[in-house]
Amino acid sequence: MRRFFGFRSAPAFAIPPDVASDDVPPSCPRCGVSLVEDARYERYRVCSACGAHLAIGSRRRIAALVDEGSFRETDAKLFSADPLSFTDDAPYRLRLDEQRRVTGQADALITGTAGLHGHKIVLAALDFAFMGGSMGLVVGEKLVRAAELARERRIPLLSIVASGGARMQEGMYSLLQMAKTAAAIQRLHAAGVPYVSVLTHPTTGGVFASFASLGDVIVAEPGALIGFAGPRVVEHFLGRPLPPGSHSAEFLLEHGMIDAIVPRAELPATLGTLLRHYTRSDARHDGPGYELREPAAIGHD
Amino acid sequence: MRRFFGFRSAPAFAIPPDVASDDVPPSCPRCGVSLVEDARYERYRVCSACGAHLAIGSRRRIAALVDEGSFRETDAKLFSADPLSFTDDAPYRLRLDEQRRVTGQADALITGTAGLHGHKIVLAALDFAFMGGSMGLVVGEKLVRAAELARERRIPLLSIVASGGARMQEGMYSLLQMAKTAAAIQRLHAAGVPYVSVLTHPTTGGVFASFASLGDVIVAEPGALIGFAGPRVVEHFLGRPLPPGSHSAEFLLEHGMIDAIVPRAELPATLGTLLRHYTRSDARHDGPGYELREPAAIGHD
Amino acid sequence: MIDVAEHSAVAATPTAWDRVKLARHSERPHFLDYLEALTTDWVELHGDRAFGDDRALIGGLATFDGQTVMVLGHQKGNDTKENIARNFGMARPEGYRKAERLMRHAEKFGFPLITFIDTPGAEPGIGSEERGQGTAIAESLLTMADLGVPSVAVVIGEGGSGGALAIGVADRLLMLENTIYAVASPEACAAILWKDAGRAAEAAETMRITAADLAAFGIIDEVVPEASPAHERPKDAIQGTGAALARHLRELTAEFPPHDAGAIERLRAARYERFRRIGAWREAEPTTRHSDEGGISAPRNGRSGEPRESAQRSG
Amino acid sequence: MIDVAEHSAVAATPTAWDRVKLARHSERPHFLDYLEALTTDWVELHGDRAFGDDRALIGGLATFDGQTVMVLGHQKGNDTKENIARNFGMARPEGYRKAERLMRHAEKFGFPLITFIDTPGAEPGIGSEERGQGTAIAESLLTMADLGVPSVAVVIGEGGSGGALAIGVADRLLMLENTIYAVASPEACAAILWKDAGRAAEAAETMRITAADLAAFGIIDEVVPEASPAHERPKDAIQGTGAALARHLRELTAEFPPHDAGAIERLRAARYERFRRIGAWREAEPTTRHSDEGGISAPRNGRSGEPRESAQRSG
Ligand SMILES: [Zn+2]
Ligand SMILES: [Zn+2]
Repeated sequence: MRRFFGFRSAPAFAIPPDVASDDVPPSCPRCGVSLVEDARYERYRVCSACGAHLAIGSRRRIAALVDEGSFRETDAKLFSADPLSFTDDAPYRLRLDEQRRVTGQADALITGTAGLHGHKIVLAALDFAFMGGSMGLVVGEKLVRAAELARERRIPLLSIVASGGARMQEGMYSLLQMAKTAAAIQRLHAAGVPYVSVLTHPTTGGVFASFASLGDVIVAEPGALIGFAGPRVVEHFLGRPLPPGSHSAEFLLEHGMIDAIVPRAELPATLGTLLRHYTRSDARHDGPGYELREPAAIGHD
Repeated sequence: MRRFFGFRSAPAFAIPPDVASDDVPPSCPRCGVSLVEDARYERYRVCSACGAHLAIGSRRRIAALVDEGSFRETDAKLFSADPLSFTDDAPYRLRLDEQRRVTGQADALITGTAGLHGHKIVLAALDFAFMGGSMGLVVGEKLVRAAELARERRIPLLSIVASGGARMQEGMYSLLQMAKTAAAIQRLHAAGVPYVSVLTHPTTGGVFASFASLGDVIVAEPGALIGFAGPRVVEHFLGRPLPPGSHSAEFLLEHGMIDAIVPRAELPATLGTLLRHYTRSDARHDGPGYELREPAAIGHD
Repeated sequence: MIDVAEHSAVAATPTAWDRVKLARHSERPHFLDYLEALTTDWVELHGDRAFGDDRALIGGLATFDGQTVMVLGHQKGNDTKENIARNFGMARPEGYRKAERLMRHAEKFGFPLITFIDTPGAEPGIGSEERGQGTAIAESLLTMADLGVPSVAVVIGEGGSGGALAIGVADRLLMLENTIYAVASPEACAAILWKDAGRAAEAAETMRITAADLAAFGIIDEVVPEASPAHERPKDAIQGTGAALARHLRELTAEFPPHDAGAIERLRAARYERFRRIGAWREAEPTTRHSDEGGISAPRNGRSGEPRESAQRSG
Repeated sequence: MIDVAEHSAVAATPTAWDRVKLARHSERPHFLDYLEALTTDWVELHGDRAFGDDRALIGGLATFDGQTVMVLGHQKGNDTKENIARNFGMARPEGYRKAERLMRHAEKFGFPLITFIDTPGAEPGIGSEERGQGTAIAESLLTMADLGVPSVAVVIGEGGSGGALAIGVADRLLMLENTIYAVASPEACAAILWKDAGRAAEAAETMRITAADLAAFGIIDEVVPEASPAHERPKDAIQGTGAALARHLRELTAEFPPHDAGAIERLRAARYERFRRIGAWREAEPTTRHSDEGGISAPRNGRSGEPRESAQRSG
């Protein structure tokens, strides 16, 4: 099946290798070790042998992240109206039907509420398996509704993205979702409600250049390919290959664009700590008071 | 006489050459052409032949900038109290006395109110001839008073600096003027009163790293040496010579730190235009209405 | 790049691809031509105060229609040398950060904002990636969405993707008749859809990127007519643009007077609603099977459930 | 770099130069040692979102004394390798821009700010000049002066010039007993005054840079005692610092409760006044000739005209 990457060309899957679906592959595409009966792979789609973060479906991702049974989906039945009546080799509507059939989802973004280490959150997870996680009207609308819900209820928003960018088949409507989602995040910021953005492999184009880059805190998964223009576009523009490591999460950390790189299996704990900080901001001075722990051995990094 | 450059060493006067005092020199230190009966030199201390911006005393600078006879000095009699009772080869107090005698000023900063193209402004001009324009308690205090006056009366503040940085002879008191002046400019910003900063040759150290870099608009004179660390300090740190053009006004423009480079003789007109924009902000829609001029010939830069 | 003789073949009903060529025409008036003809008292303000000064996206203060405005625009060159200096109108992150700085400057002093859009897109270079092109564009979008002064944007040539939108989140959006605004260039679109950039003309049609298309969608507020293509009659195009900008700006400043906190909050709310309601979607499972031709027969529903035919625009 | 054996010569009354050596001692506890001992729930937040992540000036969220605080500090290394990674605690512009970002983050969520100062100074390299070291420091000063949450700064080693002050514009300023805070390093001072960096010890005395000097001037609020130098008894130094920080932070949050708009305005006003009144000057022509020894005999007057002996500090 063909994938659509919006206005940027398909990312090169150099770092790390990707697994096309949630079906258990025989072995890790990076290190070649078998993934059968790999418990870490089973839960997180992470190879125990080499730590490669492989593709994970949104529902599995949510299940591995939030408190068990706490996820309540919102706006599950929002469908694209194909505003351009777009067709290339085949009508967009038929592609959408096929994507829905294959993924079991109405569009690329799943939203809802959940608990995370006991903290209530609004959650939005973009699924790369649905048309490359591209952002059309439905993705934009659902992200905005999630941000509005977070704002109204004053509970933190968490977004997790993997996306090739805008959904070209929805033309300018798609581009305008960048403005619309940025505006919704602005209002969330103005209301002082925390927003944490998680970038996963791959994240490029219009999603990266809008809400996903506007988190109060932005974290990325190790090795994820992230950038504004996809590597092929940049290479075409430059007329030479990219320097090694470009477009990786590690590159973004070095260049100051993200707050941290967090392995998928550690994400629940890290987000739990962050949420504890943000959610107790109205209830300070109820702590245990000043208490000294043993000074650490000197030597850090 | 020795000069003091605060905590940075003396700037190298590579670009442009400097003239030590307001006395007419026989010829331009850059191009060698005679400056006798050079009207532009007489008024602006700018060489007509090569455009070199030479040293100019604060009072001459003010006279060349503001509406004739409009300058009213404030706090002319604020004197350093020598808080550290500082002495190196000679007591700081005696040096101050000498500087006062030579320059006729109580300290390095002259402040006051003036008209500029009919717009009322508060003006603060730092004189490099007084201990290298270094910022001690008196300079900090007078700058803050000027900013407070601008804030209270809601009239724009204009500062013009030339400075080697902090005044080492006043120790930590001197360093703290960076915080004090930045805090005063912050309040001016919060009140929405415009502040324009003019950087002239040379501007380094604590003055550059505080109020002088906090203008709503920052302009510099052509060829002025400007930087945080003086060229010698940077060369010492690097262990090699600086690349050509480093630390110049042009370098700062290229690197995005200033809004414009304005020749001294054009400064009154440029500031007049800026002031017109800022001061009519409360009285818009009183203009002539929409009117088309001839489109320009295509071709700009 | 464009064959100047070719456009004479552009007859009464130009195709989308004709518009693309007109929008990119090297002799078409560029930002600084509009600026020089329509404003006085121009003071260009340079730099992002952090890394550099972008020559492809410039801005400053000017007098327009009797009031001070902040003006921002992409600047293309008129020849190769100028184009290299202007990076072909492709802004880098420091350009968007300068834009953000100047927007906040405008807000601080209550100056309305006018932006002129004319770019093939944000620069996709490695340096731009290193300095956070995506981050810079996202932050510019956010800043412009939040801006406490009225804003009008006008597409005067190419409206290329996120690099255009970054200065396009305005209260009013205008396009000249022979301009385009698109999520991707037709060439890039054709390359992705058919792996054949040569089918760009076909893509241009499919993508619905002309001023007329976007007016029909309710995405733009006004099409500034070009009786003749702007490069043939620049004065007419500039005059028409100036008149439209002045009209929209007067409407906006009348409705949302500057220095009025209540009006500023209403302005922000109106701008949010403007972008919030763009689009169409279905709130229930599609019930009919579509024909292979992809004809639209199923009802479209806005989020409130009532039938909605793409976006409605009041402006 | 420092001869460890040498400090045993530091007797009951160390000289200023002894303090300099102690302040720079490589085994002295550094920022991360304090952080690890005094806080929990540390989440480091990286990057300026524009150019880079500075490893010499780091920050993040942590739990201290039962509440969430934003913590910022210069980090020196404990050996050459670490020092290279940390740039010897000399921050670059992106470090100060990160600090600014995190300060605004703290303000947004009402987290008090604690900063740990330990730097020879801001990096004086050409890259730092290119990216606006002066601009970045100035903006950090302004941001910190404006910050709508309480802040406490503590000098744990070297307080070197503008690079230290950039994270030092706090509501309370503490220094450990064997630390220094100076407008320039004693070596630089000696080089300028006598063209002889070898006279640094003499300069250190003249410059009045020790905690005791600055407490006498009213510039700092408290000296955290070191019964033994901090590198010999790190736990004591860290414990004493933690207790002092907690005490000042509790006082501040009691006086200026978070999320209370009136209290935040009072906080800003108090901080302004704090820096506003530092210093001493004369409001009239000096009338007496001074002796060559430079003894102070003339009256000093604050700006309101009443006699003032250097700065008074209430805190
Ligand atoms: Zn593996
Ligand atoms: Zn000359």
